[in-house]
Amino acid sequence: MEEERKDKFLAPENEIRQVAAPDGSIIEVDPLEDYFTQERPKPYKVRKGPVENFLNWARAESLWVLGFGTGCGSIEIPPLVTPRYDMFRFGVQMRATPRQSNVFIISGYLSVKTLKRVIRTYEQMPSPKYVMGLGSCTINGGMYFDSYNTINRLDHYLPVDVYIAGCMPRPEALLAGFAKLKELIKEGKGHKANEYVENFDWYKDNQKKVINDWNMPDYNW
Amino acid sequence: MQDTIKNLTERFGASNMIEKKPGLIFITIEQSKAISAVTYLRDIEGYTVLTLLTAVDWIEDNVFQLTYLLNNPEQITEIGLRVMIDREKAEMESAHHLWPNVEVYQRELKEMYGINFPGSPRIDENFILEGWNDKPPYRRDFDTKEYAENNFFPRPGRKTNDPAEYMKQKMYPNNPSDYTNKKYNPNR
Amino acid sequence: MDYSIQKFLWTLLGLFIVLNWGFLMGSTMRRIGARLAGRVGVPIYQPWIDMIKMISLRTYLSHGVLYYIGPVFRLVGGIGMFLFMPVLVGSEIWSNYSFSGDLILLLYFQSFGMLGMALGASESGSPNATIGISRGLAQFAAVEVPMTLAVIAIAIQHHTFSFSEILDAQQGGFMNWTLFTNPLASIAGMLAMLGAMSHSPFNLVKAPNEIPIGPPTEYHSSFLSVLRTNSAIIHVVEAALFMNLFFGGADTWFMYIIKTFFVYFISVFIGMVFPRFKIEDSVRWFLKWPTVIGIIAVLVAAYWK
Amino acid sequence: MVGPIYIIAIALGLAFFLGFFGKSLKDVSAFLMLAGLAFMTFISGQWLLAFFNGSVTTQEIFTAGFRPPYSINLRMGYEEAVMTTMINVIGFLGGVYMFKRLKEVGNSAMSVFIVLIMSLNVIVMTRDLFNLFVFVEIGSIATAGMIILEKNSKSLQAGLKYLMATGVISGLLLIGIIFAYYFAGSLNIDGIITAHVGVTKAGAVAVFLIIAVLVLELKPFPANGWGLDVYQSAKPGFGAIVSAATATAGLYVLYKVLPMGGETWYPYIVLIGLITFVGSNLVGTRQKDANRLLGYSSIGQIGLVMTVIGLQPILGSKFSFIAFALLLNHYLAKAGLFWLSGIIKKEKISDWYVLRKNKALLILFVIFIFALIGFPPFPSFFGKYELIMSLVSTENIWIAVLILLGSFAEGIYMFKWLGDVLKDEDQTEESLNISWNKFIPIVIVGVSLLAAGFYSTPYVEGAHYFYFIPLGFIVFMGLIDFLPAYVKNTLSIAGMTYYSYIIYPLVEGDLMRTIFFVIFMIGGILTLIVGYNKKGKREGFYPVALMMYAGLATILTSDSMFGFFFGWELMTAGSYFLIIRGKRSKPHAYSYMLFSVAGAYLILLGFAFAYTSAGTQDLIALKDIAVYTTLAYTLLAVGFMTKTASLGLHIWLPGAHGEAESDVSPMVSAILLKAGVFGLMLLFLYMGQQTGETLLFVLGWVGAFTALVGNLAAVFQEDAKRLLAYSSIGQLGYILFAIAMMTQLGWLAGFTYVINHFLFKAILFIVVGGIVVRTGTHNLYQMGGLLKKMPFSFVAVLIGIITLAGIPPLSGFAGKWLFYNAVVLKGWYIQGVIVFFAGSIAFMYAFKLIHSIFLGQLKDNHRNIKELSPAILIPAYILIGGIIYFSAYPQNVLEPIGNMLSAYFPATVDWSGDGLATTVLSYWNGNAVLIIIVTTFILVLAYLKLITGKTTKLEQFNIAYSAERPFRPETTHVSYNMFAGLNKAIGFLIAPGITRFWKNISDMVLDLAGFIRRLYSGNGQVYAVHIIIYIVIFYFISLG
Repeated sequence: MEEERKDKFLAPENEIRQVAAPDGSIIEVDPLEDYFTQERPKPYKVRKGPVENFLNWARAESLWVLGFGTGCGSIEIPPLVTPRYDMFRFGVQMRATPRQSNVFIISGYLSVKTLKRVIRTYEQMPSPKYVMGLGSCTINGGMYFDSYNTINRLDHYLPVDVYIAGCMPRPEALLAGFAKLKELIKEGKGHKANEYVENFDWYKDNQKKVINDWNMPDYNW
Repeated sequence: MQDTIKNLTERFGASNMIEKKPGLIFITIEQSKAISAVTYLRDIEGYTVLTLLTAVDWIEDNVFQLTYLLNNPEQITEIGLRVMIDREKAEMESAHHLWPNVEVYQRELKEMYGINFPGSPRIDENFILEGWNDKPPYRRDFDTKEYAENNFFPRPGRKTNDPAEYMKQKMYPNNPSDYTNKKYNPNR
Repeated sequence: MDYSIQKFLWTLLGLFIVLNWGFLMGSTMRRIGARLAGRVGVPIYQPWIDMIKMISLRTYLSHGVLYYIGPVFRLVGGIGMFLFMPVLVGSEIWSNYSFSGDLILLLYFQSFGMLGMALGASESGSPNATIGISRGLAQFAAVEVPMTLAVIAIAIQHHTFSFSEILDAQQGGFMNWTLFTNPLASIAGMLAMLGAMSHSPFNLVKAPNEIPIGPPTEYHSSFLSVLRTNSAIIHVVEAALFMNLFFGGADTWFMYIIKTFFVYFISVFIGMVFPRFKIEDSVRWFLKWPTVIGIIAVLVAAYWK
Repeated sequence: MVGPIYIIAIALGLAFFLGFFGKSLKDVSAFLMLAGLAFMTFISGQWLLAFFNGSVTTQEIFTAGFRPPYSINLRMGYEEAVMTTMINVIGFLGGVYMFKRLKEVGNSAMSVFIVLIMSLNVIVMTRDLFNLFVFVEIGSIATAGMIILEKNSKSLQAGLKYLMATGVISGLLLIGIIFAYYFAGSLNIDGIITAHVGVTKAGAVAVFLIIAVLVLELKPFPANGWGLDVYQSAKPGFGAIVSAATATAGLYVLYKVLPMGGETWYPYIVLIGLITFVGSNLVGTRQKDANRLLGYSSIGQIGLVMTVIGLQPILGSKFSFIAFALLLNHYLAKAGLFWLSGIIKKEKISDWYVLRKNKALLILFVIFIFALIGFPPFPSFFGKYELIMSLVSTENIWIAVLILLGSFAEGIYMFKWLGDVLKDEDQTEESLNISWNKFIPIVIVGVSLLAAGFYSTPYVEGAHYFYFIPLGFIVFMGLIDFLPAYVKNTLSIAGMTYYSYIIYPLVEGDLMRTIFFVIFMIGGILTLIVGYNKKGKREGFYPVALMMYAGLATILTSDSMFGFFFGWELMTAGSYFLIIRGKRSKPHAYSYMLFSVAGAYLILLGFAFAYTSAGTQDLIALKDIAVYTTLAYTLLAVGFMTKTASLGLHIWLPGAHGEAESDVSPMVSAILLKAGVFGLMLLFLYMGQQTGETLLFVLGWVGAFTALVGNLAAVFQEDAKRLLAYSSIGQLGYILFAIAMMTQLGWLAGFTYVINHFLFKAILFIVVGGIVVRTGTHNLYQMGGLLKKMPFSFVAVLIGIITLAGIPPLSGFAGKWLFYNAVVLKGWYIQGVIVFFAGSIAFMYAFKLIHSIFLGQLKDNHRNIKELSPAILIPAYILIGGIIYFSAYPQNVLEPIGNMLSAYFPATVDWSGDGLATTVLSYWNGNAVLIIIVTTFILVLAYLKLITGKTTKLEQFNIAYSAERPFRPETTHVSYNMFAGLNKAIGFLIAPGITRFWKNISDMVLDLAGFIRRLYSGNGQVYAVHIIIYIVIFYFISLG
């Protein structure tokens, strides 16, 4: 933490500041410490058995997708709610807030700047949660493989459940991706969120390697 | 238009006029006289709109070329003022007092080329990059591929093809010479 | 069996039916909406799955005590509205706890859940929640005007605030419904219902895409499941309220389901057709036409009394 | 017994001998002068005492051994004894006060001074017209001499103008005397009276001239520019003599001479007096110079006494008390104020804040001001009360109205002055130098005022020494003001508890009074407990707080109109001081006082109407007002509504309550406002449904709109306490509406609101006031997130707002339920809907309040804030106990009230044993609702607990924020302009139209005053012309 403090990228509003309380005493406020929970995430217990199978089925049949388009692929998501594709039949719905979403579609290239927001949002979603990488950009960088500003491999930063290849994959491919994801969840393999927590340090190292302007707690609850 | 060019040439020592098409002229001007020329164009000649401010990295000549593209809405004519500035000492007078939007262009140039505009508001703030820690990325001596490979965990096994060769093989796998045949390829 | 225990169990059964009917009605409406758009729509059992899914989530975050009990307030508000209103006409076992209060109690009890929800959502500190609440309260205040006018017109007409008496007066053929005996009050009341149901065009409170989901923006997993439970109940109960006031109530569960469905359908249908109002337009709208109609209704009722 | 002639002898002798004393013997001569004055006082005083004991009868003193009309005769009767004593006392005290100054100026000044006092004595005593003329001349010259002795250009000018004016006047007097002698053949006043000179046309001219001149001597408005200059430029010490002694003598002469003309002249004197009183006070409203302002006030007061003299035939037996009380009041208060002015030595009234450096002087100043405006317990209060009562009962309503108008105008500048003194920024370091010889006279007049008030009691019907018991305790609290706050707090609580115990038997049988007793007294004690929170001495707080409670108790316990009015004014005074203690309260306390004074005058008029028809001072008289029925009830209703801050009369409230100290706000909001409600309830009960049908209908609408506007304004407030203050306006609107319905249900609803508003508004103001102190800001948007720091306060506020919003199961709903029933049964549908709309709006500001303070984002500087102290929380939680009890067992409270009300209205609500309330329309079981909701709540909470695993505690920035992080708490807390949408839609309803209306009225008054003031050009000749014109106009009106 201390090293970060000396970091030249620390935002002014996150600097430690001294404030005069109404009674005249001076309070020291460290925004990153005081305003954010410092707790580290813990993996949840993965149970086995018919009850859990039933719950897995429910989790699979009710996929709530966060409405967050990260790249050009986000234009492929709106057709899903049109009559032609109609993802609602498969129990897939859109939500506007990460607190209520389970599926995060990384739709295409991911710039470093967006990656930071993606990490924050991902960490705010409740577990079990799933990540779908859309398009070749999330797999190996795609046509932006040599860009100074977009990451190459999504799975170094977030645990990815399903990749959908293509540049861009069409909405049908997305539906296929949902089907694959459902399959995985029903098989009891939908606990990548735990992987993220278990390999937390590795993920954080990777993330912090590209995000110099970190300015947030290690885990965004 | 011609009078304007004449005036620019006479008063500000502009040179090297290029007429791209009727109503679009590029002209080069010395760094020290650039801002006064821009002011002159805005206030006297009616070039009241700054269409854009951009830069080109002429690494071979060791200069940056700044282009102030000005538009005259009355005459529907445009003048591009080119200013060559030293690449080593990349600094230019700020023009934010003339148009408020110049401030944004200048922040972009500062971030992407490292050209400084002392006195321009918020010049040191991030423009689109957050926490950039390297050479300004639009400078031609910045190797973006190397940077990406060092930072972004390239996935191994990636292949690169020359598009021309690749297409030749894909489209005319039997007779590659067809590629040069006018009959099949009107471009040739 | 002791009477009070018996009463409790019957009420619990009624609540169970209403909850499931609420879920079913919700998904049916979504399917109807989907058909309007040329889609298939969600499976009919989707609300139950969503419910199980939410409970099966494994992250529980809390912003504080009030955040925790906010959904409880909300659900108590919904259940309370169910408890204080008789379900079926003239039925003792299905009268719930309506002996402890009448229409007035119900009108004010609406606020109970709203207040709890508002407090809980506000404690999360999310500005979106508070923006949603402030809009919701403004709209609620405006909706109350035609609603109150309609209720007063009915009270003048039947000379009572008691549900059972209002219902009794409407028995004996559909021509005795308030809808036909007091059409102006019914129009004012039904227009108010559009606001009370918070469907488009009056859904600026939740306004997804603008202030993500509004008040419940921070709620998730089990907390959200409680809120969902409430919204299933409250949609039925609100529909039942308007059914009792204007459509003669229901004497069997079958009629109850049919009538609440249609009442609810009206608001959904209008929501399908009209886009969202801004909050100031919404407030103005409620204080304009529905209020004028309501005032005329009251005057007419007072004249005929 | 020393004969009164010795007064003249001693004075003349001294004046003569002092001339021989050289400068070296100044001290001796000064002491001789004092001794002379003292002896003069002694002579008149012993006569007074003798008359008081009844041991002597009126004495005529004849000079030169002849009887009149052949010689001059002096008379020493009871009246003369009083007047001369007053003159001599003020002369002596003035001598003491000016001791050093007179010594500096020299023996001549002393001679002039003593001659002046002597001449005034003779003016009072003489019964001979020519002698009167001579001594009037001597007095004028002596006055001019005293002015000119100041030896600066201003006083020289003033003296010259004075001489010019008095020259013109005495010339006319001489002509009048010659005429009178010609027609009556006598110079003796009694002779002229018996000769009935005024009957003939020419004789009337003689009488006219004499009376006109004597009136002019009293400086009637507007021909009094010269007099004002005297007040302004004379030394304040001498101003006191002119204002107190000269005026006393002049008024007495007028009184003495008036019978010469017979009955016909009295109305003219009334007219002149009224014009002077109203006009002078009106012009005074623009005045900024302290001495000149006192001049205006003096002239006004003299005009008032002149009016009373003119009213002598009307007032009959009450004349002497009223005239004497008003004269004495003016005499003491004005002397005191002039002397204070001499100590302060500041011209501008806005510079008088230096008075605060000396607490004793400040208290004296306050006494003088309140005495002048006519607050209890000063003689003018008794005098004015009797005057108005008598005037109205003799059908002289317009005179009463004008007198009240003039008094109000006087209040305008007096309270402005008082506000400046109490609250203006202290800009100077200099301290007050007070020498004892200046201090003691002021103390004497101050104490005399109090004593005079006390001894006025037996002369007024309905007044009782009982009312002075709490005042005694207040004086005691004032004397121990140096003790620390907690000691005084304990003493106050003990005193109030004991007093409550004493007066409880008086209210015991009457349920309505008992309810208000609980609100006033128990509420008062609870709010006093909050005072333990304050550190230091809290100087001046306890006397005024107790004064307010004493007033409230008096209102509650009195059966007579006088007692009610006494308590009302006492409460107003106390609450004024409480309110003005706030940091930025000056303008708000000022407008509060003006509205209160105006309201009180309306109430007084209403009482007077009641007295007229019933002929008794008992409050029962309100029952059947036979004359001007509607007008009387309207006046009373509007008067009480100034306290309940109904729409149109509400503009004082937000500032007054919002800016008051943290524990004063609950006192004035939760408790004081109920006094107005109590008044209205009394009024309505006495008035009855039939009589006041139209009035009640209008009041119902007023109540509805008050509720709407008050609540709507509260929604858009950013200041926590102002929000609550506007909320009070709204809640009082409900109450007005409810009781205006005049049905049992309406009144039950009204009582429920009264009780609820008392409970929750006290809680909210206590807690929010504490939080405002803790957080150091009034602004809601600067608070936030305090829930985790102050959980107990939060619960208190939560209970408060649930009650406020009328959400079941708490007792607020009881009010709503009764309201619905009442509205539908009464048939006031549309008004009712407006009130219900206001209720939904109340929900909005309730949420805004609790959200902005306790929820949302905690601010940087509040991170270490502590929970409120137990001194604040304990009273709040006691009140919460009240709310919970009322919610759980509404029947226990409402059933007795219903039974009581069924004596007045047909019963419409039934209670079954288990808490079920039934009306023809509706039913409600508060007890059952509470049980059902609590049970459901517990079950649902258990269910949520069951399906929720272990939670992770989040901090304030751990929110889903569109993938960003919040910037700062300040930018993330939604509070400012929270209901922007509503504001756009219906915000125009609360455009400050009413504030603008009152502002325009006050501007108009001030402009009028400024316009009239142009008469005073400052030029001596012009003033002389004024006098001539005045006489001419007077002539044409009276004789032409």
